[in-house]
Amino acid sequence: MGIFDRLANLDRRLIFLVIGLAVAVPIILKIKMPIRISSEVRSAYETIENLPEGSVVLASMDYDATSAPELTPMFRSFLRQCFRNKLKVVYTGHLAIGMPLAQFDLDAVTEECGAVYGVDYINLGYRPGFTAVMIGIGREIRDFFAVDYKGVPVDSFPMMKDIHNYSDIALIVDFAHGQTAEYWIQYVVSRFGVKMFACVTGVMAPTLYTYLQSGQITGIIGGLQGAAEYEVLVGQPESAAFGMPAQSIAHLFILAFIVFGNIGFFITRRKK
Amino acid sequence: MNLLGTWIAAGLTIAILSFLYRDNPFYKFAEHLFVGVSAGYWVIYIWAFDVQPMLVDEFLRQVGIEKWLLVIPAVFGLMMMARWFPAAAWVSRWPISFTVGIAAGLALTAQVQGYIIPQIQATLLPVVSIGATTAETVGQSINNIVILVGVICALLYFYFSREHKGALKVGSKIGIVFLMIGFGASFGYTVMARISLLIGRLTFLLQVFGLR
Amino acid sequence: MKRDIPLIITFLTGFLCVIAFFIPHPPFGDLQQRFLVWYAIVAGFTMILGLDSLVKYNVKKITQHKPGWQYSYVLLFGLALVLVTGFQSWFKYNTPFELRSSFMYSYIHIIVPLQATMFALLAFFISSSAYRAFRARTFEATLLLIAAAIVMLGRVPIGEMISDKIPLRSDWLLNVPQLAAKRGIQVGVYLGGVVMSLRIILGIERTYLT
Amino acid sequence: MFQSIFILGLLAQPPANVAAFDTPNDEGSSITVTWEPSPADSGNLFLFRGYEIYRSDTPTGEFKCVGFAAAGATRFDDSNTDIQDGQEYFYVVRALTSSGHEDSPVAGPVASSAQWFNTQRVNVLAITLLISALVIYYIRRARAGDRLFVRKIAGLDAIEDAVGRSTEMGKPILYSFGLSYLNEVWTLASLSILHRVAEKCAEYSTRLLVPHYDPLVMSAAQETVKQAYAEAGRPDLYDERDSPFLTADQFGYAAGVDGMMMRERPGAVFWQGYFYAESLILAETGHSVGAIQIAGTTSVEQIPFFVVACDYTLIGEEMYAASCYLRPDPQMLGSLKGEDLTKAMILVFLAGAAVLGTAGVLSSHFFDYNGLNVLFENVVQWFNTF
Repeated sequence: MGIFDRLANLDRRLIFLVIGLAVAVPIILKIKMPIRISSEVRSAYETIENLPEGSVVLASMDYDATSAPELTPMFRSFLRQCFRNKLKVVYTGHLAIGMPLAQFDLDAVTEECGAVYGVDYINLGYRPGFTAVMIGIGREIRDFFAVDYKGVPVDSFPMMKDIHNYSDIALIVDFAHGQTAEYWIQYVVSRFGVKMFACVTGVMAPTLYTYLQSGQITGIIGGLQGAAEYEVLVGQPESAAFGMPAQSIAHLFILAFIVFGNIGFFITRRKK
Repeated sequence: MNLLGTWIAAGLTIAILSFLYRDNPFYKFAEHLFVGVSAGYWVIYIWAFDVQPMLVDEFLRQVGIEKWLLVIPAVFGLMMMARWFPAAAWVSRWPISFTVGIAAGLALTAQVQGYIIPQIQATLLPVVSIGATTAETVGQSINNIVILVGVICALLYFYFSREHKGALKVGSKIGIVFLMIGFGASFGYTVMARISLLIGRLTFLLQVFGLR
Repeated sequence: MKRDIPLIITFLTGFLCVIAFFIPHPPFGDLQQRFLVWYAIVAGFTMILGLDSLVKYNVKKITQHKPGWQYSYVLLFGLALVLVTGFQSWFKYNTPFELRSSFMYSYIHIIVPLQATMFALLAFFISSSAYRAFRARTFEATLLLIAAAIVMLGRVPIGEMISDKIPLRSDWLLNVPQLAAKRGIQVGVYLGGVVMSLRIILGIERTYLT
Repeated sequence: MFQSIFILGLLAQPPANVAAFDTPNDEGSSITVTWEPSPADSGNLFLFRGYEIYRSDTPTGEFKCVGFAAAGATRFDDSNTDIQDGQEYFYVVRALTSSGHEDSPVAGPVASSAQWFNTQRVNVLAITLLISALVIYYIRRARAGDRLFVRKIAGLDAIEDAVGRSTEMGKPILYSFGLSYLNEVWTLASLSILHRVAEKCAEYSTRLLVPHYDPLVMSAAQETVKQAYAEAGRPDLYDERDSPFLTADQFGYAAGVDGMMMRERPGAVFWQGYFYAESLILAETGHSVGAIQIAGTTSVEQIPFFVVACDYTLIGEEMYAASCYLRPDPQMLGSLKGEDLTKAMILVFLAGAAVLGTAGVLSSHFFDYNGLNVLFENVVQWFNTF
């Protein structure tokens, strides 16, 4: 087996090792790189900036630990932006297993911003059957969420007094690692005419461009790059911004592997 | 206590990563633990956020007819267990029909209103779009043409009830070109997402070992 | 009778949801809302079916000493552990989701790292599949490769360091041809979905009743 | 600055042109109030707090506050539960300024009512009816004996091959629905494909493993396999425990299926259903055990990974067509034909609209004629969903 054959058929475990190192080394060395703000992130950011004080934002947590590295920084930046602009946040979710995870960030950021439970934000918890819940809130949120995540009646909280359905909600922000962003758009944005933007993983983002172009959503914050941009816009760069160098270097290595693979492939094919 | 938890987490992280080398007892242990634990978690969750608040609590809270109407979904739910008894298995079709019917009814209009109509609307584009500068005019016109051709040809590829010959063949070939570019772009975008996850995990591990 | 009643149920519930969409007048909206609540309740009962199957499968593995039966103990142990801590925390704090509870402890130190690491495996798998599959074998494969390479560079800071054209090209690829392809596929998929829903409501599609 | 506050304080005026009307396209018990912003509503939240909306049964009676609208708002939907359809109400909008408040004149009387048709959804109705009509028409034609054609779909012919090769190697088959639920349309398409795979497995006496994520899909799949085995004359082969529920957690499921593949070493793997990120974990592991892989999914995000890692992929709608192709009964073929015709109409419509739009742009640019532009705009507007 010649060198080019070998280049065309590398053991995948070698690739695994190199990628592992390509990510780990920049993290250990704390390399830094500049961040460019894209228009879809900026317009998402501005959607919140343009909301009048006191508006209600519905945040839907539709991710779990698996996509936390991408979505947690977005969620934290989102909360900071909302509380800074004196908006009210109603927090619910459609992914049972992820809800408590976001709770940590919620607790941390609300403490940092001095937001008060039941006045500035509320956690309604989870109900199964997401399309039913989404459409149901269009009539009366209490039909599904009569109590908050700890079982306390929502009517005992001052901020819920005027919140009944989507006409009381100025904006929906979905933090999604799956299909839910599209469900929100199809079942709620179109039907009830609420504004929305989506914070999604890098996988989901490309699909959402169709909704952005058609004007159904006002912005996309996609993947770790989007999260880093959002952190920079909100003015508190954290984990996303610090992760980008590792990201860049890993991409370069993957490209290098593709190039090697093709060189090996072409040369061995010519020999045959 | 937290230190123990952190080391459990680090140990499980490494056990799963070991799968990259090959299947081994550590991975098998972590895998089986994962399946069991997540199933248990799911049960608690469904109970805490569904059955308890929507059925049990509501039943205790409501009065009159509203209270007794709640018996219907409960009975429907229990009917699903009928498949344990072959003679009565057919009863389990009722709740299934109910859920399938609701979902089909909601999906029918939601897909028309939520996707088909707005996406057709967004594809209603003039071939020429006049901008402020010549460069803008050319740029926008090209974009419009590419979107139109792309959507039309991709749809042609999904035309099933006719043999792909002649114009249909050319159209669907162009459609495939668009599909491939689209898949490539998605793949490239996703690489980013995947590496991000590894960054998150490795940052955790390196923190545990004091390297960051 | 065994077949007709389920078909009638499907037709009535499906048709009601369609009607309620177009007719705001009572009683359709109320009825649909009630059905949606019922639906959520019925969905909750599936957990009994799932638990039953999982436990049966593993108990059988253990009793018959199938290969790897020892690990079924691990699985059942994990399941029992979470159920016990869950109900114990519930009893103690009135909710299992109190962050100090033993249930949340197991969530944070077992489930979270397992999920996150399983997902992180993707970083490795995507690299190896990119290496293996992205060969310029045919014209179509070459397009796939080039588009992927441009977007991979365009989405990270280093792409801009190489050339400031790269992010622009990558954005164009995502916003124009990528969008067109996705829209083409999706319009087809959703049309198919509409027609399938129609077949279900009309009782033509009945695979779910086998 | 002080001067402007002074002036605003003096000029603080109530909201103008307050109008109250029955909220359109709703189920009653709701009245919409609109107004023009108070001149004091300048966007400065220290100077202007917002609007309070008051309602009463009589124009001079006691008004009670029914809601608050933030500064900048010009509309409020009063849908409090105490509104009775048919009963007349009167409204006042109060502007809350830095120096106090200013009330608008009384608006009304107004009564709420429920509507029989949501006029905003005419377009949805029209398109839904169009699709339904075409589908039903072709189903009837097919029933009446018209022969309808379905083009070959590459991945489907591979099913038989894959099962055959797996049998030769003495290996089982693995089939997964991914993270599908029973009430989703692709799951039903996948059930048809499973039926075919199960038939082939029964024919070759090959073991079929179907691990599950959703208990309801599990029940339906078990029944499907059982039925297919019975139809193939091999009911004895069926074992319920070959299609177990694993867990309803995405990666718990992926870990479980990966483990199953590593230990059972299937010769062919079918990924048919809805998949999320786990698609590539599954497909790469499937590749590493050397299985032939046939994927099919409507989740556009995951199609690229299947295309890259599997031998065959049913892309999007091909999966629906597959269920018609595998069960070529007239009703299925008829509905497929109806679907295709809808597609053709969309294509023709898009092309026509492009011509109209272009003519509109050119005629207004070169000849200052705007008629075509307006027509095109109207066509586009017809598709508004809100």
